[in-house]
Order: sequence, then C-alpha cells, then structure tokens
Amino acid sequence: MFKKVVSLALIAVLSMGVLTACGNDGANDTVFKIGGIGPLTGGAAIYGIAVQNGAQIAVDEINAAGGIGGVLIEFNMQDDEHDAEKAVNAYNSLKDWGMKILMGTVTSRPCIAVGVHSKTDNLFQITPSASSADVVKDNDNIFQVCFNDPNQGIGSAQYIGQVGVTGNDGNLVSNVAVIYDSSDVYSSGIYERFVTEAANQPFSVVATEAFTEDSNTDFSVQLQKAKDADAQLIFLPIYYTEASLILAQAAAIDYFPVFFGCDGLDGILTVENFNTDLAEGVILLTPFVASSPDAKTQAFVSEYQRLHDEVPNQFAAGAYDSIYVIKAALEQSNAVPGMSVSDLGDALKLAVTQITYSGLTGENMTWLPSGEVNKAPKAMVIVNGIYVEL
Amino acid sequence: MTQDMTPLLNVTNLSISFGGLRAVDDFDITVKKGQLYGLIGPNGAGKTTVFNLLTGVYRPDVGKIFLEDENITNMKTMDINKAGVGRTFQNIRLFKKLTVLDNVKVGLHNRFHYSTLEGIFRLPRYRSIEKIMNEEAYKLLKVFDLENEADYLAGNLPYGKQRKLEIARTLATNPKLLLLDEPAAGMNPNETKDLMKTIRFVRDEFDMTILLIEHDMKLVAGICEELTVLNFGKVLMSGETNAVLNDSRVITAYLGED
Amino acid sequence: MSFINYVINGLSLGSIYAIIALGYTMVYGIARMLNFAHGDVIMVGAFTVFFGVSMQGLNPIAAVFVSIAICITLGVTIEFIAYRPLRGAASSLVVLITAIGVSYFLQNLALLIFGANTKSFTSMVPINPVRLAGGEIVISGETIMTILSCIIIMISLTAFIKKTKPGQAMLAVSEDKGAAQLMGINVNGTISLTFAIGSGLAAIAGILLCSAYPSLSPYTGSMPGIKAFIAAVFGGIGSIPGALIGGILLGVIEILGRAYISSQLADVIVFMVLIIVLLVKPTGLLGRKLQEKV
Amino acid sequence: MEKIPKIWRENLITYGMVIIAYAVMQILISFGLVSRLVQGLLVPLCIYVILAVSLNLTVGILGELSLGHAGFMCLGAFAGAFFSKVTVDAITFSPVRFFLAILIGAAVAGLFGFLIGMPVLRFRGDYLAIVTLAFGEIIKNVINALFVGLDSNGVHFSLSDRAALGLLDDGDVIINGAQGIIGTPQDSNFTVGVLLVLLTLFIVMNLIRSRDGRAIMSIRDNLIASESIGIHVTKYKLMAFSISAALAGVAGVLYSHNLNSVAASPRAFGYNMSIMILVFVVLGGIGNIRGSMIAAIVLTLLPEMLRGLDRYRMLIYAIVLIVMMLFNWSPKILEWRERHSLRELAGRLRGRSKV
Repeated sequence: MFKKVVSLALIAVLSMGVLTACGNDGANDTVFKIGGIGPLTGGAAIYGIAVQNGAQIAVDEINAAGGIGGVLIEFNMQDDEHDAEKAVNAYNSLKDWGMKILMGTVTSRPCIAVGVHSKTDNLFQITPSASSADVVKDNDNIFQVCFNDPNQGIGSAQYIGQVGVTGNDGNLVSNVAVIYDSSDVYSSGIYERFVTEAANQPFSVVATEAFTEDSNTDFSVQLQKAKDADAQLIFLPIYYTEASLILAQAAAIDYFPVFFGCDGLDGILTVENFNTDLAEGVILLTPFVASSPDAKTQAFVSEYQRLHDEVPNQFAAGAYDSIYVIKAALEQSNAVPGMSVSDLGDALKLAVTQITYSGLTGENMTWLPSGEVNKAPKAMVIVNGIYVEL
Repeated sequence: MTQDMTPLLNVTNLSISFGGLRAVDDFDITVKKGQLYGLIGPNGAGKTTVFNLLTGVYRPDVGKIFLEDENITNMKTMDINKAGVGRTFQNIRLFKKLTVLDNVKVGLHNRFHYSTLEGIFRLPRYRSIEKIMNEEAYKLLKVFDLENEADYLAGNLPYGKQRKLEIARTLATNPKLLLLDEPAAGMNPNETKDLMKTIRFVRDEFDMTILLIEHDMKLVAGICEELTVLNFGKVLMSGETNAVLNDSRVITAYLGED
Repeated sequence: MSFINYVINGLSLGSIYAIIALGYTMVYGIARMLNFAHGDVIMVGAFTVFFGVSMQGLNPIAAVFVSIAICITLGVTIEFIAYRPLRGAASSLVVLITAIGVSYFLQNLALLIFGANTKSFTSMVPINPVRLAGGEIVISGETIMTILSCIIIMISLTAFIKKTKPGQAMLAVSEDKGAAQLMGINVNGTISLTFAIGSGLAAIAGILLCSAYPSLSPYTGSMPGIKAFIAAVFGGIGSIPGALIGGILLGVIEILGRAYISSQLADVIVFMVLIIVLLVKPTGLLGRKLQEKV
Repeated sequence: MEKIPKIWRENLITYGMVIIAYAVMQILISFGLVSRLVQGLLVPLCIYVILAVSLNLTVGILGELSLGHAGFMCLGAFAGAFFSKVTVDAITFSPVRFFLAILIGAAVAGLFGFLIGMPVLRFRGDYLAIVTLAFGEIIKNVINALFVGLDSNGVHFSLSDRAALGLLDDGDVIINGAQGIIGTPQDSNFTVGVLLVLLTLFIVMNLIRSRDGRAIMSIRDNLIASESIGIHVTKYKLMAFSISAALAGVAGVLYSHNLNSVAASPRAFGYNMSIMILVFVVLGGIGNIRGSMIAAIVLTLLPEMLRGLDRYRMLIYAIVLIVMMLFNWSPKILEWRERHSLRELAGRLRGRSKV
C-alpha cells in the first residue's frame, strides 16, 4: 500500500513537470534564446563541457558589450550524454524553454538525430564540432564551424603526399600507418577518406589498426604493428585523450615516428600533468592555436584560464566562434528576438552564407548553403611545447 | 486388494559411486503392480540415492532399471516421468509462488495439450482444455482435502498440506509408480495417521504402485506389504514386512545406527 | 620478437586485471554479490594519488598509502550504507542494482569534483625499463612492478586466509554464514574486513593501472572493472588463484587476439573465449562445482 | 495466509492503466498542455516499458538473470532499420513497411535469443549473467564493426571497413560500421508505441496464465521438481528466453524508427543499457509486470525532469536510485514500513477508539 502511494506520488510529481513547461511562442521575447547541446556527463563530457565553457565566454562578452544591437543573449546548455535519444530529449527540452537558435550538438551521432527535428522546425543550427558529413547532408538549416571529416581525411592525405613530411630519420616519409577508433563516427569517417585518398598519393599505407571505445587504453599491439611495418609516420584521426596514451606507449617501446593528426588532436598539450616532451614534433591540421599571438585568441585563452583553470582546446574555441557566427548572422539579417523560429531560421540560413567571419578557428571563414565551412586548414607542428605553423 | 503378480519395477544390479565411495552397491528390487512397498534403512544408507537413480537425477555406473517392459536406465528425469514414475522429495519441493491449483495443473502438463499461440491468444481450445484441466485438478485436490485452498500460494500452506499437495501434483502426472521420499517426516502422530489413510486410499483409488522411504516404523509396519532394507548402500534383506522387521540383522543395523 | 612483446604486454595488462579481479572475487566469495562499484573505487584510488602527488606535491609513497586508506574507508562505508541494509533481502539482484547506483554515484561525484578533463597520471613506478635483444624487446618498469605486485598480493592473500584468524573467519563465512555466526564469528565484521581488503587492492590496482596507462578520468575504472569481473568468472569466481590465472589469461588473450585476429574485434574474441571456457567448464577454470542436493 | 487476487482483475488494471494514460496524454496534447520534451519522451517511454516487461519474462517469470537484453534490442533495431532502409522506396505505405519491420526485428532478435539460449541457458545465476553480458557485448561490437552494402551484384558484407565491401559505383552502404544506419524512416509514434506495449503485455500476461507459462514458472520455483513431473526444462527456458528476446527486438525496431539513425554505440546498446533495464525490473518488483512498467516510466522521466539541476543531475539520479532500492528492499526498512503503514495506523486508531 505504502509502496503504491509512494510510486503514485512520484508519478504525480513527475507529471507536474510534464505540464508546467509549455506555451512559449516567443513573440514577446526580448532576448535571443540560444540553446546548446552536448555531453556534460559520461565519457565524452570532456568535449561537451569545453563547448559549454567556450560558448558561455562568448555569450558573456557579447552581453557585456551591450548584446546584439542592444538585444541580450540567453544561453542554455543541455546534456545529451553523447546519445542520440538523449540529444533529442535535450532538444525538446530546449524548445520548451523557448530556444530560437541551436549551437550544437557537440558530437556527430546525436547531431544527426537532432537534425531531423531542427529541420522540421526550420531552426537555425550551427555546430562547433560535429564534423560528420551526414550532419549537414540534406539539412539546409545546419552549418558546421569545423571542417567535415571527409575533408580532413583527404586534406591530411594530400598534405602528407604533396607537401611532404620529413621523418625522424631525416628522409621524406613514405610508409604511413593509421591508428583509428573504429567505434567512433569522427575517427572512422576521417580514416575512410584518408585511405581512399592515400591511393592517389606517393606514400603507402603499411598498417591500419583500429581500437574501440571499450578498449582504448592499451595500444601496444597497434604500435608494435606499425613499428614492424617500418612506418615513419602514424596518422591519428582520433581525439587527444587516446592520442596522449599512444604517444606515451610509443616512447616506452623506443619507437619515435612522426605523429600526424587532425583537429581532434588539439588539446593534447592541455591534458593536465601531461609530459609535453612526448608531443614534440607532432603535426596536426587544426584551425585553433591556443598559443597564437593573435590578440583575440590570447584574450579568449586568458579568460578561459581565469574561469576554468585550464587551457581551452578547439572544442571551446569552436563554440566561442559559433556564438560569434550566430551574432554576425543575426546582425547581417537584422533579425529581432520576436521572430518565429522558422522566420529566424530562414533569415539566418541566408545571412550565414553572406558573411565572412574571422575568429579563433579560422580567418575569413565563409559558408556554403550546403552547411560546409570554407576555411584554410592550418598545419601545426609542436615545437618546445607550443604550436608552430608549418 | 487386488494384487497383480507381474513386476512393475524391476531393478537389478544397480550401483553408483561418488568419488570412490560406493553410495549404492549392487541394489536389486522388484515391486509388483499394486504393491505398497517400503524402502528402509538407517540414515545415510543410500535410500534417497536409490530414488535419484530411479528418477534419472543420477546415472548409475552399472545396473538396469525396468518399468514394466521399458528400460528406463539412463533416461532423462523428464522422460522417466513420462514413462510413468512420479516422486516426491524429502525436503518438500513445491512451486511456492504458484497457487495450489496451478501446482497441480503443472503436474497435468503432459496430459493435456494446446499450443503456445492458442494459449497466448486465448483460442477456443485454450478455454476448453483449461476447463478440463481445472476439473481434473480439483478432483485431485478434493482427494487430498485441499480444494478450499486452491487459490492460495503453495508456499503459504501449512507443512502437512504441503506434503499432500506434493503427492497430488505427482499423481497429476498419472504415474504407474509413485515414489514417496519420507512422506511422514516432520508430521505429528495425528497427521501421520491421516497420511497413512491417504496413502492407502491413493493406492486403492488410483490403482497405484507405491514405493516409499520412511523412518517412521509405525507407518511402515502399518501400510507396507513388503520391505527392502538398505545398509551402507547394500541390500541387507528383502521380504514381507513383519518378517523383515523382526529379523535380527535389521534390528542390529538400526540399533547399531542409534 | 613481436610475439614476445605481445606476450609481455599481455602479462602486464593481465596482471592489472588480476589485481582488480582479486578484489572482485574476494567480495563475491564472502558476500555473494557482484560489486559493480569496484571499478569506480579503482578510479577513486588513482585520483587520490593524482591529487596528492601532482597537485599537493605529496611524497609518492605517502600518497599511495593515503590512497589505500581512503579506498578502504570508502569501501567499508559503501558496504555499511548501501549493501549491509540489503543483506537478507528477498532477491540477490537487489544488491547488484544498488551497486550499480553506487557506481553511478562515484562516477558523477568524481566528475563534479575533478572535472571531465583527462588527467595524465605520473607513473608511481621508480623502476627503469629493461631492454633485451638489442632493444627489440622492452619491458617497462610498470610491467615489472605490476607483475611483481600481483604475485606478492596473491601470496600474501593466500597466507592471510590460510594462516590468520580473520582469514579463517572469512573462509568460514564464505562457506556458510549461518554456521559461522553460530561458531561465534562476527559475520558483519568479517564482511567489512573483506570490503576493506578488496578496496585496498582496488587502490593499488588503480595506481598501477594509471601508471601503466597514464590517463585518468571519472570513467577510468568502469571498463577495466568489467574486464576484471570477466577475468574473475573466467578463473572461477570466488577462487583467489582463479582470479590471478583468469586475469592474466584474459590480458594475454586480449593482446594476442588484437595482434593476430582483428583489432576491431579484440573484445569480441575475449568474450568468445570466456563463453567457450564456461561451456567446457561451467564454473570457470578453478571454480568449485556447486551441486544442489536433491 | 495470503490469498492472491483474481488474475483477470489484475490484468484489467494493467491494461486499463496503459489505455487511460494514453487517453489522458492524447487529450492533454490536443489541448496543447504537454511540453515538447514530454511529447518527445512518449515513444522512448513505450520502448523502455516494452524492454522492462520483456526482461521481466526472463528475470521475474523464468527466474534467470540476463545482462544481455540490450543486445537483442540492438539486433531488432538493426534488422528493422535495415529492412526499412532497403524497402523505403519499394513499400511507400509506411504502416505496412513498419509492420513488416517490426516482424523482422522480432524474428531476428527471437532467432538469436534461441540460438544463444541453447548453449547458455544451462548456466544459472551469476554465471548466466556474465555469459549473457558477454553475448550482448559481442552483438554490439560485431554490429559496430559490420559493413553491409548493396549494389547491382547483390549484398556485400565486411567486418573491417567500407572499402573492403568492394561496392560498384551504383552501390550504397546500408550499415556503415560505427556510423550505423542513417536515414531510417521515422515510422514510430506514440499510438504505435502504446499498441506495442499493449501487445507485449498481452503476450506476457497471457503466456504466464497458460499451460506453457505455468511450466516456465515451475522451473523458476523449483527446477528439480519441475523435471520430476515431466516438464521439458530446456524447451521452456528457451521459449521464455526467445520470446523475451523477440520482444526486446520489437522495442529495438521502435527505437531505430524513432530516431532517423541507429548506431551500435555502447551508450545505446551496451551492457549499461542492459543493466538499466534490469534496474527497471528489480525496482518494479521482480516478476511484477505492472511494477516494472511503472519503474521504467519513473526512471526514464526522472533524469529528464532533473535537467534543471544541470551538472548535478546524474549525481542526484544515482542517489535517488540507491535510496529507492534501500526503501523498497531492505528487510529492516520493510519491517519499519510494515509497522508504520497506513493500514497499521488505521488499525491502531481503531484499537484506541475501542478502548
């Protein structure tokens, strides 16, 4: 009996939640309500929290400077636990809150699931880091601030083939190994195109080794195979958390190839307590350089460090840029907060293709109507613990 | 009392060892149709092991078990039951979270059939068969005076009734041979007397052959027609109840045990 | 040469699994529960050392002892608050679910306290790597340390159980709680002691795990925890030598499977081997057969 | 002695609860009173209810612990999504296509339940738990590494990468490894979900109250006795396990057609999800169908309703879970509750008034 009362009471309390949040058409809005979605708990929280922090800095700056044409921004970030279903819940929750614009989601798989809904709502969505090509495919309302995965794969292969990388033996690299996360959309997306493009390039892929989310601590086998295959360069289309382990384990077996990564590798120098000597000579194609002397970057980095006591990575920077891109597009379109989601969506979709934005993660960025970003990739090499442009 | 002379159960030469210990050694028994047969012996003599061998819980190392003309040696427990051997357990094994009625109906399982789909979609055959099963089950419950408790959970019955229910459930499988493992264990003298009546009634009413293990000598002497005495896994002697109970070897075996 | 390297790496990974599995198996043997939070105690142990050494500048050896002490306290507290009230509950599943709740709790608490950012763990092992065959084979200090610790722990645990009174009490409780109580053994105390030992081992495992694979996050313990659980079952859950053998075999199989079959399907191979072993030997390699008395 | 309540009345209450909840929701939605979050949660709620009820068939009714339920859900999700993706142009009438997808998802999951059940159901307790967990992880990992493409030469499979498929230019990758299947039609909706919940309840509750169901429960209560009265234990264990798997497959199809994509991620189909479903079953009362339904709803809504708590959300969720488990199962607390229950209180009051 008691149990019944308790469970019924619980349901009642929960259903209160069902009914409260409703009826916000936003016609009387006086602020721009921007939602954010990303993993704030779970194994991928590291990326989602960086995005949340980066975006919040941009929002605070804009608001402190008087907002967008006098209109302030309200930012609300929701957790998706890096799961498609939870991302849709987060999206709906933000819609209840009155979201007009979405900055997110952080990772690709959830982004694809949310895309269906934002497209139906014709809600303007810009993602700092969901880089799968499927994110923008068939969705005219979604734009990426990051390079997409196929471009990164092709770009990396072309860089190694055309520009050439000098191996640690002093010769041009001709044997390349790949270690990628086969359970990750980002990683397998880049890997796929890299290998296809490599066939057209003057180097050969001598080993391709995978790992999965469930076994991402021991890389001894993958490294041993690369070593046995005489790879002078290892391509790492993965995130920096795993890469930091790979670097340490390679050094432990006296194996010192050139490591080459994409934007996911950015952040490797910020891993708390990481021995940055290990990362000497790592090359990465990344749009963001925390140590860049650029004033904007320095201002962002020092603010981020002040608030969160760590150096921001490209996720944070991408999020910061995303908010400013939204600002630029809002200004371009002369949008007002009272516009409906769909009207605002139409206005911003057009506006974003008209603007040119220079930010932390790229100079003179422009957007195609397809949603892809157009910016020049920067190849960086780590020397003495800082990025140096190649 | 009609007693057929053809053997219903014929066991020869049955042996099993556990880790070098011969738990049952060269065991023979012949139970005739309609008999009330007792298997007695001191604790640890291997009586329950014999039951476990007869019902396929253990496989014998050597020996043959025949039920009428059918060789049931090495058959699976389930198939031995289908062949016609039903048993109860020393430590009662009821389906405690099922109702008394359902306990008996599980016993009727192999006698009445309808398919899974007919059951799930409640097709006509489900209804008609379930009705028959209910009737059959109630008939059995009445025999054991349990019909008023049909809807109670079996685990909530008092001890004596649990014993009865276990017998009813076994009878529901329509066995030719009923093995009762210490049916009077834990009962007071009144309950035991009642049980003796029931056992006799079952034999007569269902034309049953019963082999039982029992420690209660009053019960054994009261209802068994023939006995086999087991000591250290071996048959000490077999014969008419009175003759066996008065045999000096049997008395020593028991006294030695005590 | 590669093969030898693979085997060495397998032994190293396997020894870590083995130490975690020892904790699992002890708790299982005594309390008959799968302590799903065990992996997260590992994480707490590693975080304590990280916090002490890298942030507070504590002496590494002192930090290791502090970490063991904190994990022991944590383990005993968890047992007291979350598991003990459920002893004698209607289903053994209940405490399993509560353990999962505790696991979520520890992960999310660590996330709040330490943040999501991966920390690079400074190895606590002061041993230099050994190079053989002209540098073709490298045995890292962590590998040597892990394998040594594993053997020492295994021997001392066995001695503790065989030779000491509390150890004998543990044995008695694992055989039959009721009988042990009648013999005047403090069952609750014995179970607490088991959790204390298991959690202390978890701290050591955490430190070794993060020394060998220097990456630390709130979720560091969960996958090794599951793998060690598999190792414990593999070797026969409840058996101390079983946990050792199970852990080491699991590590070696994982590495060799990845090397010679498929790097994508390494975990599939591990699980397949587990299933095949259990099909052949249903209670694991060294597990005791429990047969219901009819 | 406790007399159990009439079964038909119990079943009616269960169906009634679902139907009333559905009707109330529909009315509230038509008046625009339901938040978008909750509207979005309606199908997931149906999915988790189906999963909880179907796992209860294994855990509560058959009495065997399974930690691989999410694996069967995964099989159903992929089988159904694969079918829908391939036939999306051929069968344009979505209800028919979805109906077939559900049948296929259920059949594939049920078949695997049968195949896996055959070797593993001889294990009991914790060993069965670990073996089912292993199979669940195998399913997830293999699908995660699975590439299936379709071109004019037929179907191509690979377990390494996309390039290994060797597709012709007209080819199309249907299952793309970790990226899974993208572009499944969104055929799931609340009405279909509720119908499937009712169907699941119908199957499970009617099965329990039939000849086969009694045999299954007899195995749970006493395997040895059950064999001794001629029950084919293996057959009925397999039956319960396969039906449970097939229903999980149905939930999977609902899942993959609720989102536009499906990937075999650990978050969606890993052992953590299997454990989550088990939490529903245990919290709701093992073997209690209605309880597992309510637990699934409460525990799915809870983290969503806690969204306001920001980063404290999952921590609070964990604490609530532990407290609920203690409250519902601790022998001492149960005893305390017994003494302080409303009925007891009423009894005491009555007693006092007599004096």
